[in-house]
Amino acid sequence: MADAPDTRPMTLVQAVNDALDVALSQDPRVLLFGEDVGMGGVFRVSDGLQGKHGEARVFDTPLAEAGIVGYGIGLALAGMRPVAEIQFAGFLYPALDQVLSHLGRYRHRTRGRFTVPMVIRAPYGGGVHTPEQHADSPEAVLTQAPGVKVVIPSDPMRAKGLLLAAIEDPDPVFFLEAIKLYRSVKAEVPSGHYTLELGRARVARAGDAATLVTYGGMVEVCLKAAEVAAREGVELEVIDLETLAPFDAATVMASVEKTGRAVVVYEARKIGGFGAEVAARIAEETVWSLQAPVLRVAGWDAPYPPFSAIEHHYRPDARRVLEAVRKVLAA
Amino acid sequence: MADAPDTRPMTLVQAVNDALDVALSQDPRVLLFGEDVGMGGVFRVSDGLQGKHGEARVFDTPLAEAGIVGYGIGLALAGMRPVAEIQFAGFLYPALDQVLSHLGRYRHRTRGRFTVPMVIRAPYGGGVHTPEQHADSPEAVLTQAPGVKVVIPSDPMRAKGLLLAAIEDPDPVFFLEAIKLYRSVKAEVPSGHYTLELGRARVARAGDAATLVTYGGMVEVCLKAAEVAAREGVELEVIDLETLAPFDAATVMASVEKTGRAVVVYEARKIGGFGAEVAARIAEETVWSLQAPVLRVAGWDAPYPPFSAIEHHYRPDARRVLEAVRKVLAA
Amino acid sequence: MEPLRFIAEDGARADPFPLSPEELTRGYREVVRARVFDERALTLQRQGKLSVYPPYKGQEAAQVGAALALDPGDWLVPSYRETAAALACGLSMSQAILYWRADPAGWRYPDDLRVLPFYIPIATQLLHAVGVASAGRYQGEDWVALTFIGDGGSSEGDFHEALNFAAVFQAPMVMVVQNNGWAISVPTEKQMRNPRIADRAAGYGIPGVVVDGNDLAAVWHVTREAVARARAGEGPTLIEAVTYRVGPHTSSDDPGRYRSADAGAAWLARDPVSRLRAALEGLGVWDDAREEALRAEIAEEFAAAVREADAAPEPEPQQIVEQVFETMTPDARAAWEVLRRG
Amino acid sequence: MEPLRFIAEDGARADPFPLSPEELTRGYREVVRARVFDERALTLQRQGKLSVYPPYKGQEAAQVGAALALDPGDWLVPSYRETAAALACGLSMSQAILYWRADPAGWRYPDDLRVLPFYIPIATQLLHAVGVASAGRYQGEDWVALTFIGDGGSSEGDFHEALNFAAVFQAPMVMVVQNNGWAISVPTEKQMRNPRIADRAAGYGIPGVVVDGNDLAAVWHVTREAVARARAGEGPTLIEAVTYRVGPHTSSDDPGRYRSADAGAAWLARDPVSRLRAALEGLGVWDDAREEALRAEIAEEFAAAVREADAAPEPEPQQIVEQVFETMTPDARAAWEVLRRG
Ligand SMILES: Cc1ncc(C[n+]2csc(CCOP(=O)(O)OP(=O)(O)O)c2C)c(N)n1
Ligand SMILES: Cc1ncc(C[n+]2csc(CCOP(=O)(O)OP(=O)(O)O)c2C)c(N)n1
Ligand SMILES: [Mg+2]
Ligand SMILES: [Mg+2]
Repeated sequence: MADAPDTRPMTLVQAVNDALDVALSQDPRVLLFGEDVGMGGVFRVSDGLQGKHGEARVFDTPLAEAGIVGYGIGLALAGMRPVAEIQFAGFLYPALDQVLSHLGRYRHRTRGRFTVPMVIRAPYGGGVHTPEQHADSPEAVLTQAPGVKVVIPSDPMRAKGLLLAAIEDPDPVFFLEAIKLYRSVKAEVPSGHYTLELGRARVARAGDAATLVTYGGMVEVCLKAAEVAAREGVELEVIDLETLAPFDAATVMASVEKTGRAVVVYEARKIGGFGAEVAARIAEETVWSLQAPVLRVAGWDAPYPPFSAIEHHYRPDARRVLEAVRKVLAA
Repeated sequence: MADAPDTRPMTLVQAVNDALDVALSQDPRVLLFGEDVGMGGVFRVSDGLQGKHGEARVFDTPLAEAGIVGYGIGLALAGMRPVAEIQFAGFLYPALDQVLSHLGRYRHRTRGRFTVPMVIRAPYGGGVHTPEQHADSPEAVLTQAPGVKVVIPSDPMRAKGLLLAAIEDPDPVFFLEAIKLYRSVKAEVPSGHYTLELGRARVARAGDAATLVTYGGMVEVCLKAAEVAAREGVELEVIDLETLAPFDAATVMASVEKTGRAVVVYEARKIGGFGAEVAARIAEETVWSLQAPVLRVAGWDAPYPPFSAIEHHYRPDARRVLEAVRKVLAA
Repeated sequence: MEPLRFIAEDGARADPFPLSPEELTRGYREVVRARVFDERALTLQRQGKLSVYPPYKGQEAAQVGAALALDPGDWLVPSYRETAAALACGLSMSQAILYWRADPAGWRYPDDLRVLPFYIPIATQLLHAVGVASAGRYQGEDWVALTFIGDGGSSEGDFHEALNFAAVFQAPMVMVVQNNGWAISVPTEKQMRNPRIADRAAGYGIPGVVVDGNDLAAVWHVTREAVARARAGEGPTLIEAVTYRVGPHTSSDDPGRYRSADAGAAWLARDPVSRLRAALEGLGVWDDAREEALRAEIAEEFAAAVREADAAPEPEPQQIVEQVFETMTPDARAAWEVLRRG
Repeated sequence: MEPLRFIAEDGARADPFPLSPEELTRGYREVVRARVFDERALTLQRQGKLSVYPPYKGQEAAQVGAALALDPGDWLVPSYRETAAALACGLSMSQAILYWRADPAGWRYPDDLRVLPFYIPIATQLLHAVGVASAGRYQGEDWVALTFIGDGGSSEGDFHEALNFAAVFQAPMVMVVQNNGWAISVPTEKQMRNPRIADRAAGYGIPGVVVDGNDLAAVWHVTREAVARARAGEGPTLIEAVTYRVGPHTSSDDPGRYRSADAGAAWLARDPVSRLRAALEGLGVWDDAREEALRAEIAEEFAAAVREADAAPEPEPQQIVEQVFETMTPDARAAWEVLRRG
């Protein structure tokens, strides 16, 4: 994994910045652009990169998300490795035509003649009192685009390695970064170049009582729940999907076969969220191992509320996760 | 249901046309518009309506789907009952920003002050050798918009009643019409005004061996499979969801509790399709009744193929449904 | 096209002048009210009593001037930046405070107010404005819809689609582009090659006007003409109001990261408030006493608004799942129970 | 702006004339080739040997004239209507036949052909063209991207975003709008209030040109100039080619539903093929014998292309799940096995 053993403590923002810096340094085909990216972006993810790599390679675009994605697709078709930023995942909706019509279809429709090795990064999710729509978690829409990978890291070290892998991937990758994690954790991150394999879920914590399947900003929530449970002698296994598409069903099934109980945790609205696919897979592939219903802890049947004072009731927390755990343990 | 007992044999196209005619006749707030709608639309769904109701109420728009939906939202906010047509469901992607950002959020964000009683109709699905993207089935994306109803009729009589209910509904409704069914069936349709309740699944065929959960263009496929199975003495229950959002879980659960076996059938890509939500619900609510894994028969892990000669291998048929049935019966 | 202007930076009035002294006084009142609200709202935000707040300092005349051109019954379709326009159209200060407090009570406007909520997803409001504008015709109403967008937002596809729909349907809509020089950190020159946004009107076959957005008289005048045309069935107008975003993009933004502190210095000379005051003084209808009275009155209005806002009931968790559909779904109902129990 | 024209409807040439007799002859060749392909393709479709086919009769000069202005190494980014342009850029007739047969073999173009596949979702190609155009700069290449769109497609938001991106980044791109009077059944007047699409260029700060799209010399000339500007780093150009869609929208369309049979009658006088032939004859470089030879040669090219296309291997069901990702997912692999077994 690491051909560079030095590490430094970094936030997720810094780790992503570092990954972008490494990618820009080692591959002249890499370009970085989006709204306000030149000055570092609204979260400072691209801080310093325009100064270091020049305005030709790190640049602002006009305020137009379809434009950003469509322009990137064109760059990628003609040999570049574009890395586009959408300022908030809730603002990629204007770009969904480009995503659903082209991003993942190009290799398929041209039978491999043309490909789109492009990365689209976007902060997503709630928990930090952003304005309306800034807290959306639209990953399930993205997983519906065949030919598009969807990656959501849960910590700085993994964010860097996954992002570098995404940029080097021959296919388009959506890379979503939980806003809640941007500065809340600092962790050791290897310097220099390294990649982590896409398409693999990982066991973030081993246990045998029940499996929590989750990703992104909910991993820390699930780990916290697991800690609380452990104090009561209940060892929960936490699976961090990391890559939602292609979905690593095998790792999830292996865990559920072992524990017999599964709770899927995500902060998007429950109905139609990616957790539905996870639960459906469990019902399909490992129903015989189940000793309890497959529960989902997720957003309620409403938009992420634009109402600051009560928004924290929407996003799952350890308490809600533990309630579901208690239910599957009691079953 | 019917305050008008006369019936006439109609195709689905004619039934939708009739519903639109009734709605335009009885409510001056109803407007009908979209690309080529004036001359009757590419499927003749609006044939004759501009002539009868005038160019002010039935009209062409410029070629811009975000425009069509956004314009309709504005009309609805200010007191009208717009019925917009998107020429093919695969072309509503440019409008997804309006759908996901506004269509279903308006009532919520204004706490009921402003509402969007709008209907968006679009033909969807494959099976008739249309060009690329014309055969897409994007219903699962739509079900991810809280506050938006998603209705998919499976026969002419129901199409008319459901469409009239959709137009009279106080909330926005996406109304998808399976292209494959447009002219393939003729059935008796009551004349005049009648509505069918939204939000209710229906038992399209009763049985006890296993439940097929499906909707839209796949209903006839499942009914055909059920007929074949019946010849072998296996009685399948076919649930036609009709309304995907809000999802009538109760009807599905009641059936699965009875049969103990479920196969979910839809023509969208399997991963992330609406059938994932159905299967996940079963795993959550009625897992104890299950005597077999919950299988899904759906599109493969690829875009609907633009390749005419082989496209019929993508869309589920009775043979594939029966294979899955055999599996759940053998379990 | 050069921006139309009726009040020079020193307050000198052009002749002929489009507003009566009473109108100018009324405009000044609203502009000062807007300025005071904005400054105090930013302070409230710093005190943790508002959520994220987008100030509009320097753009008061562009917003108020356009809003005053509306008649009762007309519609306002704003972006997030237009609190000044909304206040001028009748949104109460307490409602505006609750709105920016992100309190559910703030998001339900009074039933008789034809003001849509502030729009977060850029440029999406423009299409709604076209629809709202057209809707009047079918109901025997001659209302006009006024909508706003920024220079940055003019790059979105919705901007184009809205202007084209408005032109094709001859919708009674007026679109004001507040060209304030910046889209967060991106200066206008990097957003477009021809920074004269009004030049785009010709392509759509509609009138395009460029106006000094810091001159209330000019903005009011051109908008009034555009509204009159719209009401007369002569279709939409695109107005570019040239102004400047003096403050941060929002309360979360630090402009020091991307523009020098004196970037706005030139603006000071063009401040819409002081310029208007000078004009009023030139007319002999304004003096320090009147100013003091006005300021006192507005200060009291704001203080009362804060009191009223603070007296609003505590938001309740179950409000999250209310009003998704007219009739609650079983899932929402179940969630409502859970949330209410806490 | 009046459309630029060099060949009158009767074939008379303007003086000065921008093309050499050799160029004009080459252009005629390609135009006739395009016409023959189109007519025979429509026949193939009627025989059930093509899937849905969008004919371009009457628009040959607009497409071929623009395509001929490209150099080797340049890119073509077409909509679904531009088979003529693609043929002129080197797409073989057999590949085009297989493409419109919706046969997988037709969708994989040769590796050295810088032609993107025909675009179905309207206007989406324009943004790709801007990106493709910009990509050359980073690779030390001076390629230009030529893209096409219809009058109808000019209403989409992507049209606006693409022109703005191209202008801001000064991308070496040329956009040709084929204003053929119709978007399926909707006439241009109902799509836009100002039907002179080239007027929109000014708003973006780029050159806009309108040209008689049925005059090969004019289209070739203005595109050649635009390509030269683009290659010299002077940015994009918007060209409006005024033409007419003589046939149905596609093989599935019945224009009798929405326009009178003689709607295209006036067009006959402006037919790009006969007009060009008259010009060549006027130059004394063309006669019946040459015409016959050309027609025979193209007939044989088409016949050979059909033979070649018919000899392509049968598509196999498992191709449905191939090439979704470079590496097959486990799900796709499983589906591949199922489909292969049949
Ligand atoms: C669709 C969308 N994309 C991005 C954003 C994030 N964003 C909010 S304001 C803004 C800049 C807007 O600039 P401008 O239109 O000039 O308006 P101003 O802020 O100057 O009033 C951006 C990029 C958003 N809210 N919506
Ligand atoms: C996004 C999208 N919306 C709708 C369609 C359906 N459609 C195909 S062609 C067409 C009309 C296009 O007209 P125009 O742009 O003038 O091109 P022309 O057909 O005249 O070449 C429409 C509405 C589509 N393919 N893509
Ligand atoms: Mg601005
Ligand atoms: Mg056209």
